[in-house]
Parts: sequence; C-alpha cells; structure tokens
Amino acid sequence: MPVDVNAEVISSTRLSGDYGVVAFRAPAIATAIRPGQFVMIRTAAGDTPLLRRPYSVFERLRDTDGGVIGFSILNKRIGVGSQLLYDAAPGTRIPCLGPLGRPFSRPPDGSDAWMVAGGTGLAPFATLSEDLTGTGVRCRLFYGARTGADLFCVDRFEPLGVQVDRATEDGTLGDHGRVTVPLARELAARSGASPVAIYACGPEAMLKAVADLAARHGRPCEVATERRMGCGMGGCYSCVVRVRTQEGSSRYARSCVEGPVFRAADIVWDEWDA
Amino acid sequence: MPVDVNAEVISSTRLSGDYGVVAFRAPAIATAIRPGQFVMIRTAAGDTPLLRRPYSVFERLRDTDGGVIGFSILNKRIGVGSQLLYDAAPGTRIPCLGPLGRPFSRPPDGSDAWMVAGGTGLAPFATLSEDLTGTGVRCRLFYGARTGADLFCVDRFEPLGVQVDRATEDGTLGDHGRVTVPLARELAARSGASPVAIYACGPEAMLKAVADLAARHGRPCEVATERRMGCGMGGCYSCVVRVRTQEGSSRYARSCVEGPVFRAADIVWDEWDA
Amino acid sequence: MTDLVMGLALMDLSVQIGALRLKNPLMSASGCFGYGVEYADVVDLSTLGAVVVKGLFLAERPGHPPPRIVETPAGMLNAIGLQGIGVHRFIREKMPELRARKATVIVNICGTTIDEYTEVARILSDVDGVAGLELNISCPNIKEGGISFGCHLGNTHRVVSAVRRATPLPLIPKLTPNVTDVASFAKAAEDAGADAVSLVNTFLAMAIDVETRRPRLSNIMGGLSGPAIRPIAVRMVYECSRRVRIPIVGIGGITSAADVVEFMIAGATAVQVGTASFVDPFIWGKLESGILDYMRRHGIERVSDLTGTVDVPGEKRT
Amino acid sequence: MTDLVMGLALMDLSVQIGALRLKNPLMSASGCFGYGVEYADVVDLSTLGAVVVKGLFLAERPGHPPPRIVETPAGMLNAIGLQGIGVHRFIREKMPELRARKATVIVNICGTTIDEYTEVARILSDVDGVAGLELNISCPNIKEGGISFGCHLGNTHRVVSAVRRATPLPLIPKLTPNVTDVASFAKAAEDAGADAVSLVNTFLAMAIDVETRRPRLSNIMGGLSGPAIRPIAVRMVYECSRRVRIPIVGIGGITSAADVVEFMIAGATAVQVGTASFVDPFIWGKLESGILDYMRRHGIERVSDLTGTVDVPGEKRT
Ligand SMILES: Cc1cc2nc3c(=O)[nH]c(=O)nc-3n(C[C@H](O)[C@H](O)[C@H](O)COP(=O)(O)OP(=O)(O)OC[C@H]3O[C@@H](n4cnc5c(N)ncnc54)[C@H](O)[C@@H]3O)c2cc1C
Ligand SMILES: Cc1cc2nc3c(=O)[nH]c(=O)nc-3n(C[C@H](O)[C@H](O)[C@H](O)COP(=O)(O)OP(=O)(O)OC[C@H]3O[C@@H](n4cnc5c(N)ncnc54)[C@H](O)[C@@H]3O)c2cc1C
Ligand SMILES: Cc1cc2nc3c(=O)[nH]c(=O)nc-3n(C[C@H](O)[C@H](O)[C@H](O)COP(=O)(O)O)c2cc1C
Ligand SMILES: Cc1cc2nc3c(=O)[nH]c(=O)nc-3n(C[C@H](O)[C@H](O)[C@H](O)COP(=O)(O)O)c2cc1C
Ligand code: FES
Ligand code: FES
Repeated sequence: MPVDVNAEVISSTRLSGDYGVVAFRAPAIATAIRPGQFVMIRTAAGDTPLLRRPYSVFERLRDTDGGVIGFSILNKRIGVGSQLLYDAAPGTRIPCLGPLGRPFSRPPDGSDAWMVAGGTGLAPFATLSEDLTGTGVRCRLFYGARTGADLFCVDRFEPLGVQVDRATEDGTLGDHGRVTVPLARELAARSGASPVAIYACGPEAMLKAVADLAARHGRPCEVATERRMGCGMGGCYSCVVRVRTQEGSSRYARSCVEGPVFRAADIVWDEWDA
Repeated sequence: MPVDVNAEVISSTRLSGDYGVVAFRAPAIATAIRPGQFVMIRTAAGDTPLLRRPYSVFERLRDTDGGVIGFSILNKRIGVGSQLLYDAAPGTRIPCLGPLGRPFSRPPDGSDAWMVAGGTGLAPFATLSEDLTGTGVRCRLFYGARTGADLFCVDRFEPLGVQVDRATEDGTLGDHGRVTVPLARELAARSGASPVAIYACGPEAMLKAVADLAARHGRPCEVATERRMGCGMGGCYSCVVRVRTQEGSSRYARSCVEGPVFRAADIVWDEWDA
Repeated sequence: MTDLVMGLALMDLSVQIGALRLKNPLMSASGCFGYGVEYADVVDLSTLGAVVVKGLFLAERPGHPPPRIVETPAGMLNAIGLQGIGVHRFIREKMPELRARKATVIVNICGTTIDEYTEVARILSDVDGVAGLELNISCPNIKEGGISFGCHLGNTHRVVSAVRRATPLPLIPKLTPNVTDVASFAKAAEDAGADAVSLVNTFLAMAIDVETRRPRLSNIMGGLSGPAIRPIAVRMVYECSRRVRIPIVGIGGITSAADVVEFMIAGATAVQVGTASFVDPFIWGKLESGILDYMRRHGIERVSDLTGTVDVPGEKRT
Repeated sequence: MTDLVMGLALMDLSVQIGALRLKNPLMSASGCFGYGVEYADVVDLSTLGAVVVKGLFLAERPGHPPPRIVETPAGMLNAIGLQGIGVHRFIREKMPELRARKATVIVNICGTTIDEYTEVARILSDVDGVAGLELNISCPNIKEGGISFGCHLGNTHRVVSAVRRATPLPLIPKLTPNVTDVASFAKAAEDAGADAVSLVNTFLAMAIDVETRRPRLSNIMGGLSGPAIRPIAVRMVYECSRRVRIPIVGIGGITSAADVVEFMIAGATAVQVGTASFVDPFIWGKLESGILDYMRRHGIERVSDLTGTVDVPGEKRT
C-alpha cells in the first residue's frame, strides 16, 4: 500500500552533466520497497510540470545502525522534471508516492541471476543485487552505456560480490558495442545444465533485444518497462504495454500495476514500439 | 528606454513574516531609474506564474566608490509572485525589465515636498528623498501602517534630513489612526504662504483620501498608482486609470505609460474603485 | 453566524443530485479513478460523494496504442480510447468490491449507437449498488458515438430521451465543451429528462513533436484536461446554470478547495476531480477539510448554499 | 543537406500571405502590442514579419472598467473591451511613425455592423503603409459585432464578402475558437474571398474571487490566452489546414521557437505572438534565432517548407 511522503532531499550527487543520484529521507517508502518497484515524484509544486515523474528506487539508505531511513534515485536529465531533480538542493522537500508496481520475482532455486542494464536502467539492480546476494543467489551484472564515462556506480555492486561485465558503444570500456554483445557470448558459453534467470532494465530497444536472446537460449527473463505514466496507481490507463492473454490473444496491460516488471514472454514485442 | 536585465539577487533581507527587501545587481536599470518609476519582475521561469510583477524601485545600491550597481525593492508577500520574491535566494538570477513609467515631478522652486506613504507605498520615496534633499528641497515623510512593527526602513530617511511623522491604526507608534490624521493636522497648521507639494503612494483608499486633503488645502499633489499590469509597456491596456481630458470629459489612461504617477487633480476619483 | 459559534458538527456537506443524495460534493472524474477499486487501499471510497468509474461500453474495448498521454502547460492531453472491460465484466469483477467498500457508484456509460447506450443503461439499472448513470456523449477520442452525439442538439436530445426511458436511475449526461453554445446542450438534456448535467469533458487538442514532426499521441488528437481549462469550464458551468433548473456537476482543472468553491459559486451543485487526483491520490481529504475551513470562515452551514451565488452586478456589460 | 554546408546566408525565413510577402513568419498579435509604436524603442519594428495593431472601430471606444485582466494557470483572462482611438486618429497619430519605422502594418478591424466593418476597411485601403487587414469577428468581450459574426457561418460569410468587396488589401478574417467546427468557418471565409485566416482568438472564460463571490473581471467574462490554450489552438490550425487552401496564421500560447515550428508543422504559414510578448518584449529576436537554429539542425532552407508537414500515419484512428 503506497504512501505519499513529503521527503526531504538528504543529498544530491552529480555524476556528470546529465546523471545524478538524489537521496530522499522517506523511511515509510524505503522499508517497504522491493526491487523493481518505483515511486512517483512531484518535481514541482504548482501546475508546471503538472504530473509526477516515475522513478525506480536505486539504493536503500541506512543510518549508522543499519536502520533504513530513505532511498535514492539514479536520475538522468532529459527534460523539465528530471532537470528539477538534477538541481534539487539538499533540504528541499519533494513529495514521493510509493512503493508502486510489481517487483522482480526471485529466480528459481539454484538459479543464478544475470542483470542486464542500459544507462539509468541500472537503478533497480542495486536493491535486487542486495536482496539476492544476501540470500545466496549468485549475481552477475551486464552493464552497457554509450561511453566508459557513463558507466556509473559500479562500486555499488562489486562489494556485494556481483561480477560486472561492461560494454560501451564506443569501446572505451569493456566490450565494444551494445550490452547484448557480452550477454550473447556468455549465454552461448553457459551450459544448459546451469540455470540462470535474466533481468533487464534500460532503453526499450535493449529490452527487446535481451528478451530475444533469453528466448533463443530458453532462459527465463523479466524486463522492467518504462512507459509514460499519468498516475502510477492504475487510474488513468496511460501506461499500457501489450501482453498476451491465456486465450492466445493480447491486451493492453497497465504497466504501473501489472508492471513495470513483466515476464518477457508475456509481452507482444512486435507492438512494442507502437 | 527600458532594458531587460537577468539580474542577480545580491541580498534578500526579511523585515517580517511578510515584508522583505530584495536587492538586485542591475546597473543598467539602476543608473537610469527616476523616483516613482517601476520595474517588471519575472518571478519564475516557465508558465506559472505567467506574468511579470510590477515593483517600484526602492533604493539605489552603490559600490564602495559610490557607483550605482543595482536597486532594491520593498516587497510584501501577498500571493504567488511576491512569495517567490520573498523566498528568492542570493545568487539566483531574476529578469527585471525597466525603468518603466512616468516618474514624480520636481516640486515648484521654493516648495517643500511632503511624502505620504502607506505600507509598501514607502518604496518610491527613498529615491525621491535622495534626489530632492540632494538638490536642497526640504522633505517630510508621513508614514502610516497597521501597527508600529510594520513601519519599516525609516532609517533610510532620517539620515537624509527627512522629518518623519508616523501614524499607526492601532496607535502603537506615532498618531493613532490613518496616515491622513497627521497629514490633515499639519496641512491645517501650515500657512498658505509657504508652498508644499504632496506626493502619495499606498493603498488606493489612502491615495483618494490624500488627494481630497490636498485639494481642500489647495496643494499640488501627485499620486503613484498600482494597477494590475499585463505588460508594463503600453501594449495591453490592462492597467487603466480614469483621468479627465482637456475637453472636460474623461478617458481610461494606461498607468504603465501615462503613470504610474498621476497628478491627483487629473484622476476621476469617483470611478477610482471601479 | 460567526466562526466562534459554528463548529464542525453544524456543517452540512451533503448535496442533492436528482433523487440522489451525496454525502459531499466531491466525485472522482470518470477515467481518472479507474474502476475505483484501484484506489481502495489509499482512499476510503465511502467518503467520496460518489465514485464515477471509467467509461463502459457493452463489450470490452482495447483502447488506443501508446503513447496515450502528453503533458502540456498546466494540463495534459489524453487519448486512452476508452479501454474498458465492458459492462458485464464490470458488474462481475468490480461491483462486489465497490459494494463492500460502501462506495456510492456512478457509472459512466458509452455507446456507439443509441441502442448500445440504452442496453448498457438497462443492464446497470438492475445492479445492486449502482447509484446513478453518467451518460458520456462527449468523449473526443472516439469518432463513432461519443462526440457525434454530444455535438448535435438533436442527437443529444434523442440519446438522452432513449436512455431516460430505459432506466429509473439518476441520469447525468456529460457535456462536451467543444461546442459553440454548451448551455443549449444542457437545455436539450434537461428537456429530454436528465436529472442533472455534468461538464466539462476534455477539449479536443493536439501536440506535435517538432523533432520528428509526428503527433505526440498515437491517436493524433486527444483531450485537454487540468488547471489550464478551469476558467473555460467555470464559464460554461455559469452559462448552463442560467439556462437550466437541473443540478450541474462542475468539472475541469479543480486542484484545490478554492477551485471547488469557485465552481459551486458559478452554479455547480457538485464537482468532479480528475487530473489533480493523478498528481495527488490523497487529495479528497484535503479538499473536504479545505471546504469546511472555507465554510467556517464565511459562516456557511450548508455547502449547498454556495451553489450559484456568484454576485454579478446587473447584466453582463458589453 | 547537412549542418556543415548550410550557413545562415542560405536560409529563407520569408512567407507569403496572399499578395503579401513577409520577411519572416512572426507577427505581433492584435491587442498585445498596442499600436506598435509603444515598442518602437525596444524592438526594431521593421524586423517583424508584420505588426498587427490593436482592434480599431470607426470611432473611439472607452473600453471596460478595470480590472481588465486576471492571471490563470499558464494563461490569463482579458476583457479590455477594445478600448481604442478609432481608425481616423490611428491614421493621423500612429501611421506616420509606423511608416517611418518601416513596419509592415496589418490593422485589426472591428465593427458592430457590416457597414462599419466595410467603412473601416475602405478608409484604411487608401492609407499609405497599411499592408493588410485582419478582420476581427471573434472578440469575445463585446456582445454586439465581434463574436456574433464569428459564431455564425452565414454572418461570417456575409461580413467577409462585404469587406472583400470594399478593399483590395490582403484580408485575413480572425476566427474564434468558441465554435463547434472552426474549419467550417475557415471554409466560409475562404469561399467569401479571404486571402488567409488567422486563429485563434481567445477562449471565453471566467474566474470568480471566492472570498467576495464577485467575478474577477469587471466584464464578468473574458478571453483566455497564453500557453494553456496552445494544444487546442494547434488542433484547430491542423483542422483548418485540412479544409482550406488559403494560408493560415497560427495563434495561441506561443512562447518559444519550438512552438512556432509546431504551429507551422500543423499547417500554419505564419504565426502571431501575444501574451508571451508581455512577459518578454524582446522575444522576437529570440524566436527568430531559435527558428534559424531549428532549420540548421534539420537542414531546412525555406521556413515555408515546414508548413503542414505533420507526419500523420494514415487516417485518424478511432
Ligand atoms: C517505472 C519507471 C521507472 C523509471 N526509472 C527511472 C530511473 O531510475 N532513472 C531515470 O533517470 N529515469 C527513470 N524513468 C524515466 C523517467 O520517468 C523520465 O526520465 C522522466 O519522467 C522524464 O521527465 P522530464 O520531465 O524530465 O521529461 P519530459 O520529456 O519533460 O516529460 C514529459 C512527460 O513525459 C514523461 N516521460 C518522458 N520521458 C519518459 C520516459 N523515458 N519514461 C517514462 N515517462 C517519460 C514524463 O513523465 C512526463 O509525463 C522511469 C520511468 C518509469 C515509467
Ligand atoms: C507600479 C506598481 C508598483 C508597485 N510597487 C510595489 C512595491 O514597491 N512593493 C510591493 O510589495 N508591491 C508593489 N506593487 C504591487 C505588486 O505588483 C503586487 O503585490 C504583486 O504583483 C502581487 O503579485 P502576487 O503574485 O504576489 O499576487 P497575486 O494575487 O498572485 O497576483 C495575481 C495577479 O494580480 C496582480 N496583482 C495582485 N496584486 C496587485 C497589486 N496590489 N497591484 C498590482 N497588481 C497586482 C499580479 O501582478 C498578478 O498579475 C506595485 C504595483 C504596481 C502596479
Ligand atoms: C486519462 C483520462 C481519461 C478520461 N476518461 C474519461 C472517460 O472514460 N469518460 C469520461 O466521461 N471522461 C473521461 N475523462 C475526462 C474527465 O472525466 C474530466 O471530464 C476531464 O479530465 C476534466 O477534468 P480534470 O481537469 O479535473 O481532469 C478522462 C480524462 C483523463 C485525463
Ligand atoms: C490583453 C489582450 C488584448 C487583446 N486584444 C485583441 C484585439 O483587440 N483584437 C484581436 O483580434 N485579438 C485580441 N486579443 C487576442 C490575441 O490577439 C490572441 O489572439 C490571443 O491572445 C491568443 O494568442 P496568445 O496566446 O499568444 O496571447 C487580445 C489578447 C489579449 C491578451
Ligand atoms: S499510470 Fe495511470 S494507469 Fe498506469
Ligand atoms: S500594463 Fe499593459 S498597457 Fe499598461
């Protein structure tokens, strides 16, 4: 059950001219959040911008004795709302509604977890890694960006024992090309006998490519989608993704309540770019 | 000729829970400003609030060697725009358009200047006092407010040799009642032989009362009006005040170009509250 | 009566819409509150004057492909395309919980033909817990039905009369603002036996991505809602209140208690809140306490006493 | 052609409105730029595509009492009441400076009768420096004339035909958005011999002070302008562009070069800027350089090539 917290900005750390991590004090949300869930953030009081902005929860924040006191987001500046968050000064209060949506599911027992992230798609994997490694699941992160300088926050993963495979489109770091390059190679190399569950978050084209790979190698895959959202609560039907129905036809599912995480096999990928 | 300066807020001094002085770095405006003129301030980027807000220039600001570097406004928090100015942090840049409008005129030679201010109506009299006392005109300020605590910035006037007569509606400071109480008394006491020009700025009811007194005592009077303004440039015809015409009829005059300062005798006071 | 002697206890928020008594004037706007059940965990549905659910046709509808919304200055465009589960599934899957939550349910009904409208109305008339029907003849996002009824006086009168004969439930035709003289449509609805009218639905609008030169909505056009439209909606409510005797449900850009009061003063008996409830799903309690505060400050005992009390000096100047 | 090889020199901002060639598509909106002369010190009037001056009747008009404007979300209401000095004083007192400043002057003409419209048009036709006439049949703030012509197809056709016979000047009827089907009015204007149409004028709207329960405007109602209305205006320009062959002047909520481009892609040949020029009287140069920048990025040589290029996949989905 979501709550609306007028959350204080604890810190705002700029990672680059576009990327930043904004930390919010919001225990009520942070303690309830599960990996893959999101919050709806009101970037400005008043009428412009009018709508809240959906953001995946990045990190859980803890005080010195380990109590969860808030969460952070990994923000990329692309328009008016994300600009306001990029500029948010510590101390300001920003309404955050959450946790919202359907989280990632645990991999089958004995299965490894491979996470595939593009850009800010890294966000939901910080808490997923935390929860899975904490319960003995071996985790691996495939992380791609345009250039090496945009591969942020890897330090949040390696300490948890997560193996990180990098890829950059300009080849400045890790594999040269999309994140699907190392993923394809490792999927091919891995014996069918050792189970692995795939989790993807990032640009829509990337999700589709990862879903294809997973299907071809017969691996279970979940994708975290990012659709335009009016309400985040199931009220407006703006955030739909086309999914298959039991009866073999398809329908529009609201990604804010039935998602943002979907089983890749449930999505009708041909209508993905509609 | 007005200029639009993206002016840096040098300082923002809160005088009370509602009143504050905001100082802007804007030499181009400050050096050109004349007493009674105003600036149009854009209190927010974006669409809300949409329109600029008109403000009288309060003080001219000088650097250590006396060069004019900016100006300040005396702001009262009454709505969204004035709230934003009240909260404006030093360093922020705020577009200021000015100087605009018709300033006060000099009193006839040998005449004293009596300034009558209500609330933030004090603003234009700081520069007027500066310019008149600087050129040998004897100045006196009648200054009224609801209560003593709201009689701000008198320290800007006494050093210039301006005699200050206070009035408060609750009697906590100076005369008990409206500012017209001391004004009426002093006008009655003054011999017709010694000329005095009256200048008024403040609530619309006060302007009317002062105009009445001046007329009854046959003293020249100018009032600085405050009408709703869309543009401040003469473009929208929103800011009108009803004035007499030579032909003995009347018309609506744009207070942003023909005013904000009008000769009290020119205003049709019966239609004032329309 | 002064602030001092007037306590909360004395104040009456209830309003009357035809035979329907609402505990307060606040309703969710259709399509902005799902089927109500989506909000059951965050809002006590029984505390709303009424829950107006998403528009329902006889059968299910897939709706338009995304993108379905785009933000605009102080507003948003939507072209959902009335995706919906149809009246039968609604009765089976949603009404039980709505009943259990003690919600006052008003169903927003749609049709592509007069027969479909009347059929949907007839089916809902026998359903326990359905308190009233809002007749959606104003959706700008579907060509057939919707607007084609709402933009022609004759069709409006025809469809309202037909549905009126089909149901004993309180009937509230919802008017489109995309017409020259909305008051004449309110009059036509009244003449055809409506118990009230609600207005406004969204304004047909369009936004284009200048980089791609493609419309920002898959449906090309969509409906504008939100604060941007409030002054036009207030004007239309005022005009209608001068033309009809039936109650008016005011809709359009309400975000605060002051906005609710403004619509009521203009002539509304009740209001609906849509877009603002996206921004703040907890808005309902804030609106109610804001209205009570206003009533206290102004010594008003019954909120219904506000309706149509705008103080207009003489006739409209020209 | 790529950014590299395309320099400023190559780019053509001129547009054609009937017989009138404008050096760029940017015009001041009537009533938002006084008589032009008010801005002569801050803007080089000769750099605007055209200066559209405040609405003029035959005689002077006092206008409405204040308050005449009120701010609303992302917009404003106005009820100026067409205060004006009348066509004769305009010619005597304002035209000389407008000529001296080399402004391309379009006069917004008003009337309470068809005879007044034609008389004003005839008088202006002989005036050196008047480049065109915008026929204001859409002012929501005066009952007689204005809207009563703009809201009835027959009247629109009548008044446009009459003025057409009265003047050889480029004639641009200005349409009101307060109608069900604005494109039909554009068509009526085209059939009656208009050289172009401009739209939109303001949306009739209302705001009430809830503390006093009085309308916020002395005139009770006023016209909504500003960014709030842009998506509706863009839709209307698009609809008209599909119905008429004459050029369209797009108006409504333009605040940036991207907004100008959006209107042109939707179907406008030129645009007018009103409310935004209150907020920034220096906006004209910024809009022009923003348009040039867009053309450079997209390899467009002639701004007129943008008109009506919205990429609409097939027909409007339903
Ligand atoms: C479930 C979910 C999780 C997300 N997690 C993150 C995250 O962790 N980090 C991050 O940087 N971004 C994330 N996004 C994307 C983020 O919501 C957008 O970047 C943001 O809304 C852009 O707002 P804006 O005002 O800057 O852009 P504008 O273009 O000005 O926004 C205009 C409208 O479009 C919507 N919009 C624009 N881009 C997107 C987008 N890519 N996805 C969804 N809506 C969009 C906005 O919400 C707004 O309604 C997530 C989106 C969703 C749906
Ligand atoms: C020539 C002139 C000089 C002024 N000088 C000062 C000054 O020195 N100090 C000061 O505190 N105030 C001054 N004012 C008043 C000041 O402009 C308003 O207080 C301010 O515009 C309020 O804006 P808001 O957004 O806070 O109020 P809102 O009520 O939210 O404003 C809504 C709209 O009404 C207009 N408005 C509201 N109140 C007034 C008012 N009293 N006068 C004119 N327009 C108003 C606003 O400009 C805006 O367009 C002056 C006004 C004028 C015309
Ligand atoms: C996303 C969305 C979906 C809507 N769906 C419907 C609908 O199904 N039926 C209907 O009558 N109105 C629908 N509307 C219109 C609203 O009920 C309301 O009339 C309009 O949004 C204006 O109110 P607002 O400004 O408070 O949102 C919808 C509006 C939005 C924003
Ligand atoms: C204060 C004001 C006065 C106006 N006066 C006129 C007028 O005299 N004649 C006219 O045709 N339109 C008039 N308009 C309408 C504008 O020309 C324009 O059509 C409208 O404001 C929409 O454009 P905008 O959103 O850019 O302001 C006026 C608008 C405003 C805000
Ligand atoms: S965002 Fe509103 S239904 Fe999903
Ligand atoms: S404020 Fe626009 S004319 Fe005076």
